[in-house]
Amino acid sequence: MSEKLKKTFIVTRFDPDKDEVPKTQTYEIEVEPDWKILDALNHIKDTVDPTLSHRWSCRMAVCGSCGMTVNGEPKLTCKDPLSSYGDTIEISPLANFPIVRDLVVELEGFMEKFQEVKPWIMVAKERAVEEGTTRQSPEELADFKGFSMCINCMLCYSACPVVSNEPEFLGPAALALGHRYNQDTRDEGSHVRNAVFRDEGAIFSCSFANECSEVCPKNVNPSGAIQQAKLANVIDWATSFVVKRGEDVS
Amino acid sequence: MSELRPRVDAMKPRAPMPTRTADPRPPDKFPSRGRYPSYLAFGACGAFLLLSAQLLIRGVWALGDGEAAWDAYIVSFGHPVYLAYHVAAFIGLTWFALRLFRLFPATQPNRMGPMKRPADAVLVAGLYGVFFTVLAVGTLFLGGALL
Amino acid sequence: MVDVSRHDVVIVGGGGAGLRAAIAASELNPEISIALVSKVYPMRSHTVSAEGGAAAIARDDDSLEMHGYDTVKGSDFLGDQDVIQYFVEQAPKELTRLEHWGCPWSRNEDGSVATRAFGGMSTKRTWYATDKVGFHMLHTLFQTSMKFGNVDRYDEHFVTKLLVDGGVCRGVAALDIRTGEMKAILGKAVILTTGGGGKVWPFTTNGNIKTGDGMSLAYREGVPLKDMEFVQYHPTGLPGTGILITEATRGEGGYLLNNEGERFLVTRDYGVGNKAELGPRDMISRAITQEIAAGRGVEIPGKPGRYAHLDLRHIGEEKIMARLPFVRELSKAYANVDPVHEPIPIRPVLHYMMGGVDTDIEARTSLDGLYAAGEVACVSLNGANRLGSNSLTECLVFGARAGEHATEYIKGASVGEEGPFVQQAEAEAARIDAFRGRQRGGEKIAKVREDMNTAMEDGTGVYREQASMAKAVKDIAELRQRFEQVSLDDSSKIFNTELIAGLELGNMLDVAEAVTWAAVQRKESRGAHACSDYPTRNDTEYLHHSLVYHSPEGPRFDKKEVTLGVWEPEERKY
Amino acid sequence: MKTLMLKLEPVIWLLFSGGMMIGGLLLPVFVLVVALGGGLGVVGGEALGYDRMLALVTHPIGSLVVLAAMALPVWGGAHHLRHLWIDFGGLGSDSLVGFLCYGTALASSIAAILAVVRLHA
Ligand SMILES: Cc1cc2nc3c(=O)[nH]c(=O)nc-3n(C[C@H](O)[C@H](O)[C@H](O)COP(=O)(O)OP(=O)(O)OC[C@H]3O[C@@H](n4cnc5c(N)ncnc54)[C@H](O)[C@@H]3O)c2cc1C
Ligand code: SF4
Ligand code: F3S
Ligand code: FES
Repeated sequence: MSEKLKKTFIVTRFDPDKDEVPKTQTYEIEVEPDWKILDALNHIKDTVDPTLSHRWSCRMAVCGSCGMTVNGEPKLTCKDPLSSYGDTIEISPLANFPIVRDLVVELEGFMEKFQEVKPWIMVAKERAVEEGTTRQSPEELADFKGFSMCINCMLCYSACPVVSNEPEFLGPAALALGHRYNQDTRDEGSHVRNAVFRDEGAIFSCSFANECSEVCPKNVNPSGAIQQAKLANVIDWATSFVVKRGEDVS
Repeated sequence: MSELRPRVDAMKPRAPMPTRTADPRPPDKFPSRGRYPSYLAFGACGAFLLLSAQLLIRGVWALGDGEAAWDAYIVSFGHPVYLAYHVAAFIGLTWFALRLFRLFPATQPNRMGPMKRPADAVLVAGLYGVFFTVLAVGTLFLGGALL
Repeated sequence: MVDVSRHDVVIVGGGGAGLRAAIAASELNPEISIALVSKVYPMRSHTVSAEGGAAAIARDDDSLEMHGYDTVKGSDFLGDQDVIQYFVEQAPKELTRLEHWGCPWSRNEDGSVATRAFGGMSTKRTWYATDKVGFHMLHTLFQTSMKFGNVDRYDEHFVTKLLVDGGVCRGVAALDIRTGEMKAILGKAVILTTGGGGKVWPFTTNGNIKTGDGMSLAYREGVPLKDMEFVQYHPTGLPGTGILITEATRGEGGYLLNNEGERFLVTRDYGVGNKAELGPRDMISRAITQEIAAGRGVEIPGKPGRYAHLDLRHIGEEKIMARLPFVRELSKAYANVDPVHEPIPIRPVLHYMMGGVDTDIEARTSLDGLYAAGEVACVSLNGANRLGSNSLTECLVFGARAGEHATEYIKGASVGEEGPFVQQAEAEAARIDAFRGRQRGGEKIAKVREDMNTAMEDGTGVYREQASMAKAVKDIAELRQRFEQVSLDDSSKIFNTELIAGLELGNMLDVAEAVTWAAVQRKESRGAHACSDYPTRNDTEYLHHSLVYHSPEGPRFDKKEVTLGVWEPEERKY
Repeated sequence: MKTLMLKLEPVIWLLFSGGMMIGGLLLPVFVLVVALGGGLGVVGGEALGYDRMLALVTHPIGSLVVLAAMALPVWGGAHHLRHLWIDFGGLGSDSLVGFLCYGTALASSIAAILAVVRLHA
C-alpha cells in the first residue's frame, strides 16, 4: 500500500433547520495519493461525519451530479484529482445557485430554463418507424455532436458572471442544448426555439465571458454555441419579416 | 464594490422552493480571481472603442470644416492628456483585438460553407496575421510611406 | 398526514426503461396522467454510464434468426425463446425510434447508422454513438420526455414501499428527499424500472445509486425474484475504481494480454474458439481469472491484486479518438494510462444482474397492477449470461411494452377504495421517521455495507464453491440482524443522504439474500454461474429458472419452466 | 426603453460584434498614426495633410472604410460598457444605462454618417 498523506478539508455546511447562513467545518483526514476530491468527501461521510450531504453517483464523470466549488473553481469532483491541490482544500457548493443543504444546490431553476429551450426534435409531421432511419452524414453529425455532450453538471452556470445577475438569462448549458437541436438536420423547430432565445435577456445577455467553456469538463463549448446561436438568431429574425412561417411544429 | 452578491433570484425556480435555502453565492472572489479580471478588462476596453471612434468622427467632421479645422484637430492631439489617452488606447485596443481573435475560433461553426473548420490554432494564427498585416500596412499607408 | 397525489400510471425510475415506458404510455394515450418517480434527476440514472452500444439488426448480412440464436446461445439456453424472438423483432424499431428522436448515432460515410462488433454477436449489429451510448440514449429519452405535458416528474423522490391491498398494487410511498416528507403517489398501475443492484458487491462498474431498490420493493410484497444467481462479471474494469472500459474496445480490435504479452484467448483454449476477444463475457472473465490464478497476471506498482492488459495501441490514435474517445479520457483520468501508448490494466468486475423481478413477456409481474422492465426485471431475455449491448435495447423494448400494456390495463382498473393505500403510506411514514430517529451509537451503515460487500465478493465471485456460497448465505442472514441495530447520526429531514444510504442498505441486503439463496441451489455451471464443485452444465436437472420468494420465516425457493421451442439446447462452444 | 432595447437586441448585437471586429482591426492604426503620430509630430505634415486626407476619405473605398471604423465600434463600445455595468450588479438601472450607452452610439453613428455625407455633398 502506498503511504498515507494528511490533508485538511474546509467544507461548507448548511442545515436550514439550524443555520441562518452557511458556515464551514474543517476535517483533517488521511488520503490515498490517487484519490479524487469525491473520494475524500465519501471517506469523510463514511468514517468521520455521516451528516455531510453531497450528491454523486457514477464516479466516472458522466452523470453530472458531483459539481462543487473546489478552491474557488467549479469542478467535477469525481474527476478532480487531490494531487493537484496543496494540503488545505476548500470545498463549497456551486456558486450562483440557492443552497439546499451543505454541498447540495437547488437545480429546479435550471430545469425550468432547460424546458424552455424545447430540447427535443420538433417536426411538423412525426416520421413513421417503417420509414427507417434518417440519413445524416458524419459531417452533419459533427455539426452538433459536441453540443450534445453536456452532462448538465452546472459548472458553467456556476462560473458565468451573467448568470449571477440576469434571472432571465437561459444560461450556457440550456442554450448550448437548444442550439444543438437547431443544428440537427432532423429538426424543424429552429424558428420556435429562436423566438424563445430572443425573449428578454434569454440569449443576448450573454456577454461572451467565455468562463462557461473554460470550466466545462466535457468540452461542450457553450460559449461558442451561444455566439453561433446569436448570429443564426439575427438572420432568423431578419428573414422573419420577409418570409411568413407556420409554427405548427411540435 | 465591497462584496458583489449575485441576485438572490438568479437561478431560483419560479415554482416555490419547498425548503428554506441559503442565498446563492457569487463566483468565488469575483471579480479579482482567475480569468475574471481579463474578461472585465476586455469589457472596459469598450470605452476605447467608443471614445476613439468618436475622435475619428470628430476628425472627419473637421475635414468637412476645412483645412484650418483639420490642422487644429491634429495639433490638439499634442496635448499631454490626449497623448496619455492614446498610448493607453493603443495598448488597450491591441490587447482587445488579440484577445478577441484568440477566442474567435470557438464561436465559429464546425463547417464554414463547404469547408471543414480549420484547426483552432490555424484560425488564431491567421487572424493574428491579419491583425498585424493591417497594422503594418495601414500604418505605412496612412503614414505616407506607401503609395 | 401524508400528501396524496393521484395519477393513472406510476413509473418508478427515470433511467432508460422508465423514460421509455413514460413516452410509450404518453404516446398511446395523451389523456392519462403519468407520474415518473426517481431518486435522482432522470439524467443522472445509471443508464448514463453505458458506453459500448445497443444491439439490433441493421445490416443486410444479418437476420432476426441470427440475433436470436446468438442471444439464446449467450444465455446458455436459459433465455425464454418467445421473449428473445419478440425482443429481436422489436429491437430495430426501437433504435429507429430513438434515431427519430434525435439520438446522435455514429454514422457511416453514406449517412446510414454505423454498427460495431460486440462479444458473442456473430456480426456487426451494435449501434453506437462513439463510446457514450447510454449517455446519449438517456439524454435523448429524457429530453424527448420533456415534450409530453402529461408526465409529472417526482425528481429526487425515493420510493420505499409499494402500496398493495387486496392483491393489487395501486401506487407507491415515496420519500421526498428534499423535504423528508412521505408522499402517497397513487395510480392504477405501477411500473418498476429501478435498475440493477451492482452496489451489493464491492468491485463494480455500477454507480452509487444502483442498490437494487426495485427488486427489494417487489420481493417484500411477495413477488418472486428470478435467476438471481446469475450476475455478470465484465472482463475489463479499471483497477481500484472498477470503472468500466467498454467491450467496444475489443469490438474495435483490442487484444487481451497476460504478463508475458501473450494473447491468451488465441493461444490457449478457453472455449471461445476463433471469436477470441469477442467471446461472451462469462467465458472471457473466467479466462482472465484463470490467467491470473496461474501466475500470469500483470502487477501494478502500488496496487494490490493482479490484472490483465487490454492493448489498444495497434488501433491507432485516429481511430481511438473517432470511436473510443471516452475510453481514452477514462483511462487517463482514472488509471493514469494513455491507451494510445500503453496497454490498460484491467480485471473482471461486477457489472450486471441477469436476474430480477420475475415478469412475463408483457412485463407483468405476478402482482396485479405491477409491471417491471429494464435491469430490475427478469423477463428472461438474458438467461444465464447477457450479451453485451442487448440490455440497453432491452430497456427500450420492454420499457415500451410495460408502458403500453399498463396503459391498456388501466382502462379496466380503478384505484378503488383509497383509504387502505393511504393508511399504508402513513404507516410507512412512521416507519421512516422511526428509522431516522434511531439512537446514535448502534451499527454504522458504512460498516455493515462493507461487510456485506466482502461476503458477496467471497461467496459469489467469477468462480463459486458450494462452501463459500453457503457461508455467504449465513453471513447475509447475520448482516440482516446487524442491520436492525443500525443507527443514524443525521436526524435532519432535509436532504438526509445518510437516511437514503440506510434505506438502500436494507434493500441491498434483500438482494444479497436472494442472490446467495439462488446460487447455493444451482448445483451446475451455466453461463455466469461457474460452480467449481459442479463444473458442467446439467440440463436434466437444472434447465429451469430459479425463483426466490420472501417470507417472514426466510426465503422460499421455487422453479419455473424455461420456454424453448425454436432452438434446441446444445453444448455452448464457440 | 427597456422593451425597445430588448426588441432590438438582435440588431444591437450584430452592430456590436461587427464593431468589435472592425474596431479591433482598424482603430489601432488610426490611434497609432493619426493620434499619436500626428500628436507627436512624428508623421510628416504631408502625409496627414488636409489634401491627402480629404482625398483618402472621399475616395469611395476610403469613405466606406472610415464609415465602418466610426459607426460600428461605437456600438461595440456601448454594448460592452452596458454589460460591464450589469456585471457589477447594475441590472436594476439597465434602462437608464442602456439608454445612455445606446443613445450615445446611435447619436455617434448618425454623426459619422453625416460627417461622411457632408464631404461628398
Ligand atoms: C458502466 C456500465 C456500462 C454499460 N454498458 C452497456 C452497453 O454498452 N450496452 C448495454 O446494452 N448495456 C450496458 N450496460 C447495462 C445497461 O446500461 C443497464 O442495464 C441499463 O442502463 C439499466 O437501465 P434501467 O433503466 O433499467 O435502470 P437505470 O438506468 O439504472 O435507472 C434506474 C432508475 O431508477 C431510479 N430508482 C432506483 N431506485 C429508486 C427508488 N428506490 N426510488 C425511486 N427511484 C429509484 C433511479 O433514480 C433511476 O432513475 C452498462 C452498465 C454499466 C453499469
Ligand atoms: S455545458 Fe459543460 S459545464 Fe455546462 S452543464 Fe454542460 S457539461 Fe456541465
Ligand atoms: S460564461 Fe456566461 S456570459 Fe456567455 S460566454 Fe459563457 S454564458
Ligand atoms: S459522480 Fe457522476 S459526474 Fe461525478
